[in-house]
Amino acid sequence: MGKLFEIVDSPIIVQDVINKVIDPNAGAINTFIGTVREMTKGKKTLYLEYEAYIPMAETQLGRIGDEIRSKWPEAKTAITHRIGRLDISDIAVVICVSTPHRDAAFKASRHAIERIKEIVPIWKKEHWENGDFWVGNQLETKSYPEGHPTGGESQ
Amino acid sequence: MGKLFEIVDSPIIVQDVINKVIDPNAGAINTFIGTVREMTKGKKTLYLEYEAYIPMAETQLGRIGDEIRSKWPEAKTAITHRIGRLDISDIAVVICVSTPHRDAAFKASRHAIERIKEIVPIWKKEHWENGDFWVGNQLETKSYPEGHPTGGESQ
Amino acid sequence: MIEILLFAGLKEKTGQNKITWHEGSLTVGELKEKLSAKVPGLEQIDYVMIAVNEAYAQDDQVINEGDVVALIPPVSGG
Amino acid sequence: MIEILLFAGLKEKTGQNKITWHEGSLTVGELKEKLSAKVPGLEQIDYVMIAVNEAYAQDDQVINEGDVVALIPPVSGG
Repeated sequence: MGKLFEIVDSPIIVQDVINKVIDPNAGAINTFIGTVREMTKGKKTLYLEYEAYIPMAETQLGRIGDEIRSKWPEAKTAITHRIGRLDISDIAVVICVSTPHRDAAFKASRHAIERIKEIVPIWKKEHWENGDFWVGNQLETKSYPEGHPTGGESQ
Repeated sequence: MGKLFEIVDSPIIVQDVINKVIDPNAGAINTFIGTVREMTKGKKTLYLEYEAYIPMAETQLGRIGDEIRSKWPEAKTAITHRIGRLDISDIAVVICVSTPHRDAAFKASRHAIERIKEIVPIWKKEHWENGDFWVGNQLETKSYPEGHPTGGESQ
Repeated sequence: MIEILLFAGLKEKTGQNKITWHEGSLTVGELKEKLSAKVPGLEQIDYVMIAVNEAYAQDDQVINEGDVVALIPPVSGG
Repeated sequence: MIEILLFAGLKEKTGQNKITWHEGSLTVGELKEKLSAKVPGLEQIDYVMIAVNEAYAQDDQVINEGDVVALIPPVSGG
């Protein structure tokens, strides 16, 4: 089955992640799949490269699972993120949340993807026709005045 | 590949539905999976039976796809609903929506499941330990004073 | 002649999955009244929607020879 | 001795994926100042978070012998 919160370097099988959250008391499973998009603001991506600080990334994914459990105690969450080179339409991340009722599944899944973008040490390098850059880094427009991402960090 | 909007009487393979919406310009796919829950308000479900007015149900699912397209023009939607006898944890419905960015994928997928419960002629019969009933029917608490479900019916 | 399809609880209550109706043209509202009066199991038809040729119909819509009508009790898919 | 791990753009800028630091105990804030002053490519370290033993750390946290520090530039997973 693999771990509930996992960084992998090979293609993600969506069903494998879904299987981790199937539960007789779940009536709803929300799955968010992040894929590699070809065009962004008129620029063509050739491929992406993802890198992670693997042990900490898995810990932080687990923390997101804990956050979800504290808001929706009956939720079961599994998240797999892929690293390495990804081509157009490849799957970068799969989030699955099962809950008894659908509202919580949607909200928890949304919470997970937002938090991944805030607190999980994974980086994406875009390879364009005219070069490459580390997203969220080269531009250096995003800073953390408090020295760490906000929202639940010190809980 | 099958149709984008489909009623089937055999198990649904989630990946088959996802494959219908994969697109090089999609960066996000939201998948909602409705499964058969064992316990509802302390009562134990043994199994469910779904029935559909198949041609109209497929038309109405397609209409939901149209609604999504009119709100989120870049969205691609596929919905498969299963009918017949379903046991605990079996998948009743799979909704997949791909969009360039995640916000629309979440919202469109949520729109789809809400509308399925309003306008698609599919009925669910719950089989409990002490009997069975057609959900939304036996109690007759839900009525349509205007003779039809509201929200986009006359568009 | 019009065909009237029945599903789910209505099929069980009436013991029929199809009623063949031999009256001439009538409106959806008129059909509902007649079904309610004449067909055992359809007495309480107010909560039922009517589809004509696979599209939801209002009470004032006219049903013509050859149309396929369906009685749609409150749906519960998903 | 503390180990300092570098990733992504910081690894490329410095040409290193690990720096071994031989000073005694110091705070996260002090380490950032020293790295910024001494390591080419880390001049602009303000936008970088620091993790100590795989957990985000505040500037006043003390780093001890044997700790594993990581420089975490703004993340972009998902």
